[in-house]
Amino acid sequence: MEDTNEMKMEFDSYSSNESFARVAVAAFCTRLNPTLEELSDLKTAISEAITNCIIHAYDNQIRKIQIICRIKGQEVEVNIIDHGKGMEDVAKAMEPLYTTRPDLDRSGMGFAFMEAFMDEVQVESTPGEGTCVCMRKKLGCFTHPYA
Amino acid sequence: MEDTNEMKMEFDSYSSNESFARVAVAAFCTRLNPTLEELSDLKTAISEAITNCIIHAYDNQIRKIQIICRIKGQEVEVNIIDHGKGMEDVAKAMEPLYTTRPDLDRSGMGFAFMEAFMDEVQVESTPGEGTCVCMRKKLGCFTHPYA
Amino acid sequence: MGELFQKRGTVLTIRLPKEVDHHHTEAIRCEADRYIEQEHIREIVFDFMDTGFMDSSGIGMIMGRYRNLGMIGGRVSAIHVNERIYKILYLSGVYKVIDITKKREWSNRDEKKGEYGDGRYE
Amino acid sequence: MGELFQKRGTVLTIRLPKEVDHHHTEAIRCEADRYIEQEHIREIVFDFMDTGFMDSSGIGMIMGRYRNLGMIGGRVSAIHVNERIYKILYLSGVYKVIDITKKREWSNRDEKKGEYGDGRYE
Ligand SMILES: Nc1ncnc2c1ncn2[C@@H]1O[C@H](COP(=O)(O)OP(=O)(O)O)[C@@H](O)[C@H]1O
Ligand SMILES: Nc1ncnc2c1ncn2[C@@H]1O[C@H](COP(=O)(O)OP(=O)(O)O)[C@@H](O)[C@H]1O
Repeated sequence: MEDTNEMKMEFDSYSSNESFARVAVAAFCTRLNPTLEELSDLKTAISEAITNCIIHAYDNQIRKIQIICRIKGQEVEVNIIDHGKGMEDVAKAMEPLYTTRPDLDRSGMGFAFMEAFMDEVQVESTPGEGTCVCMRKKLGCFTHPYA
Repeated sequence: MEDTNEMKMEFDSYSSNESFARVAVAAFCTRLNPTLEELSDLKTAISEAITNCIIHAYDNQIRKIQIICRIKGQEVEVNIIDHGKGMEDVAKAMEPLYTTRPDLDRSGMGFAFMEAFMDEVQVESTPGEGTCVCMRKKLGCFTHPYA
Repeated sequence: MGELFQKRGTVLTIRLPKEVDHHHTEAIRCEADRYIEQEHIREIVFDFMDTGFMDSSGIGMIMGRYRNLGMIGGRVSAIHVNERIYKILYLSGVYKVIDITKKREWSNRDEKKGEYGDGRYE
Repeated sequence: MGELFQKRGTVLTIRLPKEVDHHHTEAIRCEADRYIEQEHIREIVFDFMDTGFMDSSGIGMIMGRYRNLGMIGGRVSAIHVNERIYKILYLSGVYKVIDITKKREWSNRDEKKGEYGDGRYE
């Protein structure tokens, strides 16, 4: 089977598209034969990054969210990109429990979950220009006892 | 709930992406509350158009396929676009049982299925430039007795 | 792939995958033709037990095998066919040339519906 | 939404949707707070019976209700929690402040696994 495979998508930042985005990326990765647990991990991480675009980057205004997804060998790389308000201090934003929107009941656990559920998370952000969250995870390469 | 919603995606023309494309479009339409039968109809029509890009437009070479999907009210519009070899005579290509690849066991039923399963199918094609198949279907607006 | 093909005498049963699309039919076409040529198959039974999705690539696969067997006087049938798959077989006209046996779960519901009522029950 | 909220005395049970994400928690947050304010709720039970997916928006929703109830001395619990949801509650630290009761299907498997073994069985 082919060794690399790429997919891009762009969609409106409606909260109803959160589940669409999770399912689409998961479907794209099916051919890696991920375990159910790996798929749940991937979906949770994507859900966190997409929700952040909607709430934080775009303040609930309807703009575009982009996903670029690459499969190389057994690894998937997912880039989630917005052109929203960006972050001044990425390191601080990534601290567990840190949130700028406690008023919206945000837990500040979004980045912590991305890091817990993916192998690697990199964030690039420019205030006023936008943010790219790049996450990587190896899928389906271990025989997993519970999935 | 919002009244229009748009999604674009682009991916490599690997046959393993056929099921990804079906699932992604179906997931995008979930919020219209489609019946199971409507979802199957939609997935079949999309599968036909994507397969045509892979086999006919690109002769199994790996190039890009684009999907543009819009929801307006209860209707979904799906555009499936390739930049492949195009068709001289669209009307003839759309005749049931007509196929240029009987050697690959094509049935010539692709367009017939798209027309059977969607409310509307329009095809624009330019030889040497590519093809856009535009399909529309109302979803979830009737209470369906079996789904 | 191996375990999806079962040969008994001159009858080959092919247990089809969940999704019978272009991607999945490619390998099945080749393997089925190898059996027809090398193992003197006269009849093919397509088993749709696991199948929930099929598009026209599936129709092409079935008709191609029908043609290949037809030349040597063989026959083709489909078993464990659910409502969706039946719709596809029906619309394509394939139901006219192959024997179709419905999936049990579906047969009751189907009586009420009275549509596509041509297949045998099993 | 109505039928997902059940009030018995001062206990409010909220049957959560299949996917507890940002999209689905928005409406639940508002409705729950309306109950807390207007209907003298002292305890909230989150019922995860139908839930297979949750992200940190769910954690925010639970912690927010915990805070709102905490101010009036109430409590929060989670029932019918499956393995996945438990993992999320565990990682977030929420398991320390709310009572968690596992889903029956999971409790057997869990004994073998011996991980996240803090919740009560039901
Ligand atoms: N895409 C983004 N654009 C702008 N700011 C962001 C983005 N993602 C995260 N942030 C900032 O980082 C903070 C922490 O994010 P996160 O860990 O996901 O927690 P939460 O979403 O619960 O606030 C957010 O409160 C926000 O200020
Ligand atoms: N995207 C496309 N690009 C070029 N030619 C196409 C495309 N789609 C369909 N065709 C042509 O139209 C014919 C009929 O298509 P269709 O009804 O889907 O049947 P089949 O795929 O079984 O051949 C094809 O055989 C091919 O010649």
